[in-house]
Amino acid sequence: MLNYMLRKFYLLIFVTFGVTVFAFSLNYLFPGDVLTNMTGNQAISTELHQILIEEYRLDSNVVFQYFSYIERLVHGDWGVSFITNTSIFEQVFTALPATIELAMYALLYSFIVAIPLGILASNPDRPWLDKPILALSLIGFSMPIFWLALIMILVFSINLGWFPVSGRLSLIYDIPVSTGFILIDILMSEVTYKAEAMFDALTHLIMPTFVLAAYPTTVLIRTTRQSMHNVLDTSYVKAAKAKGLSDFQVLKRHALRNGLLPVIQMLGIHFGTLITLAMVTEVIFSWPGIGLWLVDAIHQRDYPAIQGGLMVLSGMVFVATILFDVVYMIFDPLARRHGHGKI
Amino acid sequence: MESIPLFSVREIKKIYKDKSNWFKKGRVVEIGPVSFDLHRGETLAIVGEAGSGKSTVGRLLAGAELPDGGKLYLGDDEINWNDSKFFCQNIRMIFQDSQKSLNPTVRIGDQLEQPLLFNTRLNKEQRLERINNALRKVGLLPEHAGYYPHMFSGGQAQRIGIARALILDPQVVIIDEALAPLDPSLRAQVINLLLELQETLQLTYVLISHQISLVRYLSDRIMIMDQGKIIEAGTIDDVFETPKHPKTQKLLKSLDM
Amino acid sequence: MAKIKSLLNSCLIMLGVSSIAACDIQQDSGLASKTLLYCSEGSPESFNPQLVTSGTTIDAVSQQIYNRLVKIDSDSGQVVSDIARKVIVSSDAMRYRFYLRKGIKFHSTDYFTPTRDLNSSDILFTFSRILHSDHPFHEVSGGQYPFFEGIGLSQLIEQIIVVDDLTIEFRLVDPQASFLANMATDFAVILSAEYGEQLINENRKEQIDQMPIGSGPFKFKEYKRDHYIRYAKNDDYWQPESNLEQIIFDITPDNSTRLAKLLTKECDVLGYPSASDVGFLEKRSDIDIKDSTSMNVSYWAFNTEVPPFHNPQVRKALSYAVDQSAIIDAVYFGLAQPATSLLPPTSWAYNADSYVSQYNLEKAKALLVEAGFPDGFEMDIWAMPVQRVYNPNASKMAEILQQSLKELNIKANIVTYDWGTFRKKLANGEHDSVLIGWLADNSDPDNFYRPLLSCAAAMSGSNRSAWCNNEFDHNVKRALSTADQAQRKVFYTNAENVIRDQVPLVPIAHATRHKVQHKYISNVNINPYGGIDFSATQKGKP
Amino acid sequence: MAKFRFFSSPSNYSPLKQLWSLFERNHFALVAFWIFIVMFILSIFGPLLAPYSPYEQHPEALLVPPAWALDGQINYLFGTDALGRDILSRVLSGISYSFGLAIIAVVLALTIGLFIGTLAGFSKGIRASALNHILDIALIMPSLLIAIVIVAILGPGIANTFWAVVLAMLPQFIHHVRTEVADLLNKDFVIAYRLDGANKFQLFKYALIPNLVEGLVIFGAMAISSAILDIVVLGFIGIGAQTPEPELGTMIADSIDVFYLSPWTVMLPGLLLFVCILTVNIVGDGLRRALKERRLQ
Repeated sequence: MLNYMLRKFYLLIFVTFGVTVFAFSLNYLFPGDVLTNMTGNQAISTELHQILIEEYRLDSNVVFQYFSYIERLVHGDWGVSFITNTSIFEQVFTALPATIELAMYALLYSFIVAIPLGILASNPDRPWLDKPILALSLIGFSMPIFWLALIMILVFSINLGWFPVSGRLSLIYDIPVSTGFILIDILMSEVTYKAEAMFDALTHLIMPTFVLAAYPTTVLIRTTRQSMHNVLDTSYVKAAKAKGLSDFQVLKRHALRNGLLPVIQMLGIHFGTLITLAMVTEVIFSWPGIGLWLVDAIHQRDYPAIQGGLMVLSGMVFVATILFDVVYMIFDPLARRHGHGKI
Repeated sequence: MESIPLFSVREIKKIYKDKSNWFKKGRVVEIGPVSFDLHRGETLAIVGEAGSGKSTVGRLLAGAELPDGGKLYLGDDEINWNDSKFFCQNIRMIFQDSQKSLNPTVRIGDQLEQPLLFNTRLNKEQRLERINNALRKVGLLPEHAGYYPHMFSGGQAQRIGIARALILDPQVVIIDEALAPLDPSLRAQVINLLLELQETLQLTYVLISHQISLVRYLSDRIMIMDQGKIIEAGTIDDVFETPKHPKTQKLLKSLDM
Repeated sequence: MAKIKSLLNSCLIMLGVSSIAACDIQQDSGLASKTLLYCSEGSPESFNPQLVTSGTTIDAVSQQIYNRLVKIDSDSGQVVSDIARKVIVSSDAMRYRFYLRKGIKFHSTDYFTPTRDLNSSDILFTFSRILHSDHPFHEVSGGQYPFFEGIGLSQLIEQIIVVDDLTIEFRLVDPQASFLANMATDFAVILSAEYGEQLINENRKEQIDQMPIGSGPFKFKEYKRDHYIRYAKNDDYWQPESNLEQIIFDITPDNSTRLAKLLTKECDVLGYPSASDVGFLEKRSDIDIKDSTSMNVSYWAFNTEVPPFHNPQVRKALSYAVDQSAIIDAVYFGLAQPATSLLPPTSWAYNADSYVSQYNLEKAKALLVEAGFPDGFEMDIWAMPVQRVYNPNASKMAEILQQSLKELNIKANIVTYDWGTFRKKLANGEHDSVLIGWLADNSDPDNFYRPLLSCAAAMSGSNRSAWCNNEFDHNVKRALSTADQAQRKVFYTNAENVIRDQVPLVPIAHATRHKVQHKYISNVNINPYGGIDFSATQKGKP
Repeated sequence: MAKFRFFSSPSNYSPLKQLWSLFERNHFALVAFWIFIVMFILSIFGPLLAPYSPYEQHPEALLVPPAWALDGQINYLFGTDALGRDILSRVLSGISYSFGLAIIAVVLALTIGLFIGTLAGFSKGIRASALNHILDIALIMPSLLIAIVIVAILGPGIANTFWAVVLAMLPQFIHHVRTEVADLLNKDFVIAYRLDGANKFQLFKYALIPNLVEGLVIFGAMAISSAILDIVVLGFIGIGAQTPEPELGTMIADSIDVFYLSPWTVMLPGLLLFVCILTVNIVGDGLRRALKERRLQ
């Protein structure tokens, strides 16, 4: 186990190294002046130019440049945006919680919906349930997310007027930001209209959550179904049944834990996709997360911002994937032996 | 018997290392050294328990793996380990599981043709001729050339394995447990086929097996391995009558039961 | 409370089980009915209208935070009093004396608390900043005052004299007919001198344009770029105070999202409805839509400093490629008039008999051959990324132009950036040609000519063609110093002829401006010459 | 498995034919397969069938509803968009952009992946483990994110989108091929080939390729849907194909402005897109299932 953890730790370091090298090299890959891309300062005077070159160690070789880059990263000096001239570090970490919040609710939602459906579909006593559920999941899997979002907006916002179409809280409510997670912020705030704001935030959440959850839900349904099938086929489950346990007991005592293991693994594999889809969802629902921010930055060729955003996004995906993997290993000792360097 | 052996093996060995890491030191396993001489038309059996290294020796002899030392002679010529052409034209191997040794996506005929393509300059008709001959030799029909491997039964597949080994007219054939997976009636058929072929083509066999009864029936000489080393060697009669090593005695006893 | 909680719970459950359920309850907090949500189309560049020309900034800032000396009555178009209770103009139109109202207070906020009422020194401070390059605030935020430079204010004003605490006099070098009208524009807002001093002491001068202090009906509370502006009611307003507790500018650049927000009541009033949606909105019973003629023009300006556009013949050729009727159909959905000159037909200086149909590809081809471009060339069309009353969809307009230019073998690339970058690069003259427009700040025709095409405007950057023509400048100047309207019209017609001959820009259309709001909103005041005014707005039950 | 079958045993077919006959039994998949073929043909000849040029504007016919609507016109079967461009023509070209390009991208990525992956599968030691690490990292990144990164570097445009999609898919193909090759290299029949005297190229050609192709086709079929999605999403968020190119995602983004007024401008391209992705997914799924079934036999 220790060996395993060490291996993951080593991997994490390697990944961190990879991501920072990548982000650093973006300074060179992006069009334009390297120094401008690094600092975000678009009007560098000649005197300042010299000072900056020394400060950023552009006069020495790439390795030194890289280390000075890392030093600045650690100190939170990520340069400033071309467009707003404000600190990228600050912007990124204001936007990030909104994305994580959305992704988490979507995951939660897909768990609640997909796992029962997956178990139902795998139930050999009700074979007629399998096909419709599978078909549903295939349709959900094939639905371009932005199209789904547009249809939902048309039906539920425009025609029925049930849900708002953008943002995560009506601007009427002025909630001070403390954690960046809107529901927690509302609970922690001391305003008179807490309940109202909470309700408003929830109505804002419903559609983006549903749209984003479509993909993980369909994937989860299939994974759950498949792994339940596999587990129900094992001899220990058959033995348990032979002992006279009811279906529900079998499910509870034997099948569920083992059947859900691959689900955890699946989450790790699909977490990255979830985050990218969250970006698209954010764009459509104007959800003020990192995705919307990054897409704006790309539109505006705001290279320092793109660089910071990509680094944080990919870093987050990596760390989350490794974490899911570790969790999976903790629950499944058998898998530990095979985890050579794989993430 | 002729004075110059056809096939001589001198001190070949193979060293395996377990992967080591920060917490574990690697374990080193040495197979060999193994030496022996074989005359044309003779059969040598290499016998041992599972894990005794007999299969490794077989694979080394067939050129499937490179040894960490030792030499190989065919007649007077020393064989270069890296000369795969020489190997496949003179020393061939019949695999334990013939079904697995056949490419599942390619027709039998094509698979038999490929060694010819790689090693000879025969034209299409000549190749076809050779393939049909080989198939007939092992008791199959030329029509079988158009079949895919999965359409054959185990015994038939084994025959194809033999045909494939023989298609390049080798001098030495290494038979790696090739008879074990067959059921008894089939096994008898294949054994008879092998003996017949040895007779007509003057083949030299190295038989790797753990089935003592089979070994006694087929071989002229025997070599017994344990934990990578040869513990006893000699003619069949000598070894079977007066086994010296306790392991050999045990092995032979197990046969009697 | 308990009711809301139980509803909340049920909503949470619904969130979990299925999202296809409505939580349609009426909220009974006072806040929602006292908050006006205005969906605007872009972020303001600054919170000081003196520094800008863009309608977005004017809409967002001018009427909410500030007052002017005088203002334009949106109904009559006449100049009426604001901070100045009366104005006395000398008979030679060279001295303007303003008598200020008593007891006008600047905003008190977390960052500034005024100790005195508004007086003449504030007026002096405001205009000195623009006029004098040695003023401590002149260079702050770039030192550019495009509107005032465009009308040549610094050459015009000889002196500003503080007569007493509540009286101030402007002395001009030349008589100018449009001076009062200019002082009434949304650019001529009054800043607080006391706030300026405080910022000098704190050494945070640039804050004056970012965290504004004015005397208007609302005070600045919070701004998140590309996101929202939050204003709170000014409790000390010197005029009847607003019914609203706060106004929020919800910055929504995307047309369709803005419309969707209107329909879901996420905004009460819509800034610039897409022309395509007007027909759709007219059918809705819960929405009020009013159109008003507006003093505006959209045009295609060529950067006359960049070859081949320095050649008037090329410019003229391109002007024949503008299919006005196609553009008006596709971009304005018919809600515009084709432009024949910079001036809209509603202006008194408009010359009606100058109309000629422009679209003629044969002529264009011939002119191009003459100019030495029989095989065409490659060019950029910059399309502004925001919707404006004068141009609801510049990209679409660009696509139509692209199509016609293809016939002339000209490969046109459509270029667009976000609004901030777009304007910055435009001011740097990085464009070949640009689709943009102008919304007049006052009713005087001068407001179309000088800011858009004068040499002074070429320097300050609001002249997108970087075009400087002496004959044109001369005519415009003469028109300005003449009081007689008939004579002025002659000069403007002359100026218009120069434009037609040289084609620094091609006027495309005059759009109808629309105001869209929910029926429960009343008294939103949209000035035909500029900003939107919420001071008297009332919100009923949504 | 001595199962009783009352139809002629498909076990006498070649492996590919066997796969097909198993696939054929899945009617859904079969229908999807034919739709896929139709789409494929349309993506080649679609622009030729289009009644108008996808860029041609008809100022006299703006936002005409589809022909089946009350006030639709028969000469604009799917209606027109806000610039009076015929949606049918645009959608037909859109198939070649979004669907055809995705297929080309997948085929290209597969080919490159096949070669790099095979080389990687042959290599051992430090080089292999370095490659493994890089691949592991690249594999975590979802392809869309990689594509976004690449477009961010290269700048928007359909050509850049194409390369971004190719590059973004490459790691998974290399990984797939590499594991398959490493797997195959340990198989008896590959050793048999070596003993037959095959050199590396012959090994690749006769032993590996025939055994890789099937897996690659199925893997590729699954990848097409994500390639389509990548292209379309990039177009939709405005960093892929640019207007006025008739790429489906760009088209939808373009028409959002008139979405409430004339929903067909968004719905029809979206529906087509959905059908494209759905058929690809069903075909891929069907193939995968057939393969699984064949392995069980």
